[in-house]
Amino acid sequence: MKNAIAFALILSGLAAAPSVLGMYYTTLIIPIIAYSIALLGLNLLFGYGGLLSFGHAMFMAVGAYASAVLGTKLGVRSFEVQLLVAMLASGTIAALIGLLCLRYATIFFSMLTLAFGMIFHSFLFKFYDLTGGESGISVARPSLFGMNFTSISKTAFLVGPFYWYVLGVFLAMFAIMAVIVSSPFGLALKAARDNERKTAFLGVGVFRVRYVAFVLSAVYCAVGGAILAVSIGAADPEQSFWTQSGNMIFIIILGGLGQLFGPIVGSLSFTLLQDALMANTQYWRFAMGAALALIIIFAPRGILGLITGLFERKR
Amino acid sequence: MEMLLRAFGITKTYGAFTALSDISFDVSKGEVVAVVGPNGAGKTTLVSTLSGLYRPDSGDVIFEGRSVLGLGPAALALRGLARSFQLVTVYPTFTVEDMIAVGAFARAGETFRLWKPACLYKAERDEVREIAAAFGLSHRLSTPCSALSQGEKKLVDIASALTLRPRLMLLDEPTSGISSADKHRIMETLLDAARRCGVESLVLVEHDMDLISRYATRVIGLKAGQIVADMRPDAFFRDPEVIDTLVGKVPHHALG
Amino acid sequence: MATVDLLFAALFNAAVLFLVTAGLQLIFGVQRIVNLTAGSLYAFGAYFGASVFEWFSAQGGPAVLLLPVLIVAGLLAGQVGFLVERVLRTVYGREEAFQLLMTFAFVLMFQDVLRYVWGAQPRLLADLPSVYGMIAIGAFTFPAYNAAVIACALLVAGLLWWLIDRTPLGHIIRATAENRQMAEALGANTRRINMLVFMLGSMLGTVGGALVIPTTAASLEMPIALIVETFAVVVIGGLGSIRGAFLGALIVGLLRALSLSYFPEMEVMSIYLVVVFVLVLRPYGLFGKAAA
Amino acid sequence: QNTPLKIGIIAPRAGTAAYIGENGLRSAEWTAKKINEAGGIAGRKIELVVEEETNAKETLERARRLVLQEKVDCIQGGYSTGVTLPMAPTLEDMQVLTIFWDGTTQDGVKETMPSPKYVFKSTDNECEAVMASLIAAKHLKGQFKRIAAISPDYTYGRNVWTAFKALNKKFGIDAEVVSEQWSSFSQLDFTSNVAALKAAKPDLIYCVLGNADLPIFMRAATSAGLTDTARMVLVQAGHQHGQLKKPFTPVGTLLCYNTMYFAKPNPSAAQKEFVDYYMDRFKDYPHWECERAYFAMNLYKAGVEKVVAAKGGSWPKPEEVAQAMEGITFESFGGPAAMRKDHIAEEVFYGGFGTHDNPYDVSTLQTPYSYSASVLQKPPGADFWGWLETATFPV
Amino acid sequence: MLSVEGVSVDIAGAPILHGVGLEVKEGEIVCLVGRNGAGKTTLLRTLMGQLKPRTGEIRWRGALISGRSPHHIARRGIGFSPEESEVFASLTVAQNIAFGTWTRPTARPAAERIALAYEVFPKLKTYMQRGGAELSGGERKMVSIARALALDPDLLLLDEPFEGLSPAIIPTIAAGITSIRAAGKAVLMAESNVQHIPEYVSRIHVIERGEIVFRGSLEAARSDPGVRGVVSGLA
Ligand SMILES: Nc1ncnc2c1ncn2[C@@H]1O[C@H](COP(=O)(O)OP(=O)(O)OP(=O)(O)O)[C@@H](O)[C@H]1O
Ligand SMILES: Nc1ncnc2c1ncn2[C@@H]1O[C@H](COP(=O)(O)OP(=O)(O)OP(=O)(O)O)[C@@H](O)[C@H]1O
Ligand SMILES: [Mg+2]
Ligand SMILES: [Mg+2]
Repeated sequence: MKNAIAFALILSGLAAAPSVLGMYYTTLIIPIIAYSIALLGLNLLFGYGGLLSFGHAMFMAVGAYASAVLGTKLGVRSFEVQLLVAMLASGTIAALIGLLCLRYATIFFSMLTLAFGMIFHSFLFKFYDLTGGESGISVARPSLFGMNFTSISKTAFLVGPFYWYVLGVFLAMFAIMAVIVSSPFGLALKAARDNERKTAFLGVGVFRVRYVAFVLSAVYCAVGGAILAVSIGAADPEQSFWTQSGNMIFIIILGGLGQLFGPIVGSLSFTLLQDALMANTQYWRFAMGAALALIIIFAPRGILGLITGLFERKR
Repeated sequence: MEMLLRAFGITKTYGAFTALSDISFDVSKGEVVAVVGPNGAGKTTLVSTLSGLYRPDSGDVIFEGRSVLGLGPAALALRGLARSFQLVTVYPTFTVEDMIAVGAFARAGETFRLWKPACLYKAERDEVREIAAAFGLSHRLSTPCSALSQGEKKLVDIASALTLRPRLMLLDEPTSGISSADKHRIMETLLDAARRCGVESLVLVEHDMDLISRYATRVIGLKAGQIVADMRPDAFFRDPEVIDTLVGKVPHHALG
Repeated sequence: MATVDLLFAALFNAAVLFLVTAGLQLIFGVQRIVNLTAGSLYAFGAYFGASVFEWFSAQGGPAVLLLPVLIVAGLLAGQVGFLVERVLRTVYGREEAFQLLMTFAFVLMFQDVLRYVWGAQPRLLADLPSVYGMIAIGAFTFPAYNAAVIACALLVAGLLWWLIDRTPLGHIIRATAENRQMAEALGANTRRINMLVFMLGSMLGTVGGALVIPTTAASLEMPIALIVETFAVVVIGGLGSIRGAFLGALIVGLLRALSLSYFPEMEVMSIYLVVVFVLVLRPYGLFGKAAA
Repeated sequence: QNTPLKIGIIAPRAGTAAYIGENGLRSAEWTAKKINEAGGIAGRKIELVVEEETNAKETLERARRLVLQEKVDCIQGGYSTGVTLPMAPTLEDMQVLTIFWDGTTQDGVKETMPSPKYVFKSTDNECEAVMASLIAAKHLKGQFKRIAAISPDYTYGRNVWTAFKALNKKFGIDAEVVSEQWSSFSQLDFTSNVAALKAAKPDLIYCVLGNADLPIFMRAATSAGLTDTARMVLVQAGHQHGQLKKPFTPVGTLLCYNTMYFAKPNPSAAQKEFVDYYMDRFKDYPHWECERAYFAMNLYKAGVEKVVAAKGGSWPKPEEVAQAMEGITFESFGGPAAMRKDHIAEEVFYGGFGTHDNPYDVSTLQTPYSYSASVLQKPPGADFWGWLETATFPV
Repeated sequence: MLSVEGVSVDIAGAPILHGVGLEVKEGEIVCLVGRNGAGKTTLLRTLMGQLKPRTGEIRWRGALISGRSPHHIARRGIGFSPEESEVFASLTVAQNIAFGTWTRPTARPAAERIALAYEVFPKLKTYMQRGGAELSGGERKMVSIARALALDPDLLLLDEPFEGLSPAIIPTIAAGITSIRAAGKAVLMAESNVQHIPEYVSRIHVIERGEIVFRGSLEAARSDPGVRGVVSGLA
């Protein structure tokens, strides 16, 4: 119930954004939503499953490149098709490397995902005929439900039809994730996080549960990546560099690990924080690092934890 | 009597050290088998081998007519063989209700149902309540496991395994760390709940002779990886030689 | 002769990698913290070493003292580990993810600190390797300085192995890593031990950075670029194992040298492919142990 | 109008490209100060709003902020093609005057916007490499038989190496490729590469390194004796000429300085003033990105003032300025510079053979050769590879 | 030797111990008896400095030790064997046992201290080189107690020392504890299992819901109805 109210609040906030916030902040919200979608997936894996991946930027990049290759190189403009292919491609890659990575749960899993992420990164560099090398590929404006929107400017497209489209996708993906984490599957995933051996003896195929979570998280990341690519207008290899994966984890922690609203709260605060810092100091990295350190020390449950903590204290 | 589990010729080594050598026995329906023996005799190793956690170097374990080797804990649990560990294992972040539910969903084959919230499964929820009630945990359903006392943790631990409706349960020192005042109550609760949940046989590792004499129907004595005794409790306690090698002097109740 | 050249290059490469990785391994092996700042500390050591030696030369210090001056500079630079540890200490009790992230926060901060102090221009020491001249063996020659760095790496490897595997202090350190509370209850001053280890690990990184400055340049991309390569070494060798770092560095160094001359296209990827290969066969690396 | 003109600058400040961004920024600030001292652009002072160039996503957001929040009149900057590529269509779409300092690799420009209206690109990045080939063909023909290459593994490196081989063939130079080294980005240790190169025994090494890796490589190459047997062609020497110290930059190394050579004999007054200022203030030798920033700022100034002079009175619209900028020619640091009708800049490139005969601690050019981009750059609409084959070069 | 006065302890905001008072004198063996969750472990961890008391004082040989860090307390001569043994998995049995000799040098030579530990648990000698992770539950317990002994403490805190130990070995340990006492050392052990309370204890303290409800000798305890209630689970 509380969740439903919070979600309604966030949704109405996002729906009101284009008319309340200026153009600029509205364009900022698209990457925020894109990250939220991707992080819904990563949160499933890391927050609920306890598996810290240091390579998930790779799956966002897969989404971005799927959209770029389809739209720019193959002329498939339909965003629905692009999303579908992105999800399939990412899911397939995850299904393959998941077989290797998921044999371990602790720091070794992190290292393996990092290694695969970097292999993918160097793949993007090497096969420049396909991927455009270090400059990446530009992403053409997609069509939405078969409509082409060529008459309006790119910004108008982004804050107009694309915004609503993305909001719709987010709504759907969020609802699906809300169900997943509260399903028996979500329970089993968390159980495996808390005690792997015990969970196996409760008849749960721990590997399979984690495997499904891994593939799902990759699919979510691909959707986020494809949306992000449209708002940037390009897919570039930097999106798959390990520091990007680090940022993704940063955002989840910032929002609140293993909490359904963590991703949206995290990416909102992260983007706004970074925006404010970048506009005000050239040493914004230092400030971001300091902010991260402070959050880790003083708000281990992230901003959501702070908020709920306030509520609880009031009562 | 119907045979449930048969182990034969089991040898298990850790490197150069042989923890179990050529162990054979079977467990029939309705038995409560106590495994006793000095520390390091191989009791935990035996339980782990029977429950598919370790693979023996030689020998085989047949459960319900099929070999358990290579099956893995999860599949074995679903086939009706459950176990508990020497140290209590609860999920610190779970409520008692959720913890017990994990096994119920697994047994019902619903672990991979991603599209329906867990709270909507009425049958499983009822079952969880029923089992919790059998363990006297009804008032604890929404308590986080981390806030339970040691004894309650033990109960939740075992209750969660019972949702699998196992035919055979292996319990590794179910009462260690439980205060003497609560031991009998817990043991009785446990046996009663197990019977109600359809458990046909129990194998338990135990050091407490008092409990064994009261509840076991059979005693297997293990020493240095070998079975040195396999008899009914009354015979066991009447055999000074066996008692001496396995238990030493039975201590008496200092406050009794 | 060509192969001798190549082999020597690979060894030097491995020595440098080892120095950085050893610090990372020490800290991981003991504190179970994957220290992402290893790269930053390395870069810091390099910048600091360059500045100290420039200052030393400006005071009229003789160039022959290059090696000792750099080592001292590296040791001094390692003191920054003190600061890092003070902050890191606040999350010792928490899950490893938080500790990893804390070091990530430091990576972010270090980037700007380095730029603030040293600016954007890469720093390098001109023509210093030739201070020690060349060693000639038969037809082939190599810089004596590089040989000195290799020797330093070997020395460090030996000392570390001895410290961790053979001394009571090493055992106490390992026990602390595993169960801080219990070690403490047995009289180990774990605060001091954690600090000691972290400082030691940091110093290995900064000394490594300072030692290689005569053969490389300190630059802003150093921290981020290096950490990935370091991870390759660590993963191949096994997390937390000094022996693993040693072997891993050797493998990566050799691999790089070989792929450079035989299939240059695959240079970068070959390293990661080996990483994956090793992990498939030996998940915890060649010398790694499963986390307890 | 008395409000200041807002000019957004986008430049890298961290990581590999930080040094380049720093050069551009310093020059942009100096140029703006100079223009303001002389009365501004058509009477309006300039105010710079600086944003950092990082990855494509963030940089695009920064650019949007400049346009939508800061409401800048013009955006200048941009270094890496990966960033300018998505930026160009976005800014074109937002109808913002944009002048890129850099970021124009062949593969990148091929696909972006055939005829932009508001966006102006820099000279093709490959110009300096074509120049290197021309100088080599002219002065070194016959002196090399075995060539090797070392480059970071990226499009630019592969392109210019391919171009070098193609031009060699075109000029009848028959050289065997004995080794190709593709280093990783920001590689910090080159002993293995040097060893591999040494083993291949080349007599000319075509080196496309340009960041901190260039001096590192050169120092390793020198100390291993590689430079004794092979002549070095440093295509991107201009990136790091301040670090190409004499001990490891042998006389005779072919150095390409891109569009600015700080020690140019008889420099223009502006260059002299700037170089003196720069060397005095920052204790460093300015490089080509300084010229690019200077060029961009003055191009904008010239465009605005041209319309204002023609129209008088009201402040010109961006599209009017854009139109006026097409075809403008003026004196930049390095010499006459122009903006082509197809929005690609034309500047002068410098290169030559190194000498130690100078008052600096770094190598400079014995005889600076200069080439206009009109010679080094494909004509409007042409394909780079096709043009390489058909064009006639002054060799 | 050890005196505890009015100690109250909270865990995570919840009060667990309420004004606990206790004394252990030289050469005494004191047993703390109580049911699960009564607060025995909490009290021992507080004595060890792992938990900080909210109120009250803990004195060791007259000096205030409440609030000091655990390593400090250990070095002053208090050895601890926790409930879950907590044997170091990354060290061998021998290294586990030698641990205290590295952190706390005493007048007694290290070899002698180690030898004493093995004397109490001779079985451990056979797997000195085995890793801590490779032990059975009971073996861990033995290592844990032996390790505390080798610290050469003046007071031993043993949390459920007989848990998981086979009855066969209990007489050996009892003999060991008696010999410790003979050397002038004191023992404070926590027990939840009355069958494990040795005959030779000097005094017992019964703890219930964080409060000491009985202090006295075994004989007195036997006839105390309150104690009998706790023991038989009727309290
Ligand atoms: N992983 C291992 N490697 C080597 N030896 C092991 C390993 N695990 C157990 N052992 C040894 O095998 C023997 C049997 O161990 P096991 O845990 O089965 O004993 P147990 O009968 O359960 O004893 P306890 O009553 O003390 O729990 C012990 O001597 C133990 O040291
Ligand atoms: N981390 C914790 N959070 C909340 N409550 C706790 C925590 N640790 C212990 N408690 C509570 O403190 C009380 C005392 O626990 P303690 O472990 O001291 O009992 P004990 O007497 O040692 O019991 P046992 O015989 O089971 O070991 C128990 O009710 C327990 O639930
Ligand atoms: Mg056992
Ligand atoms: Mg206790």
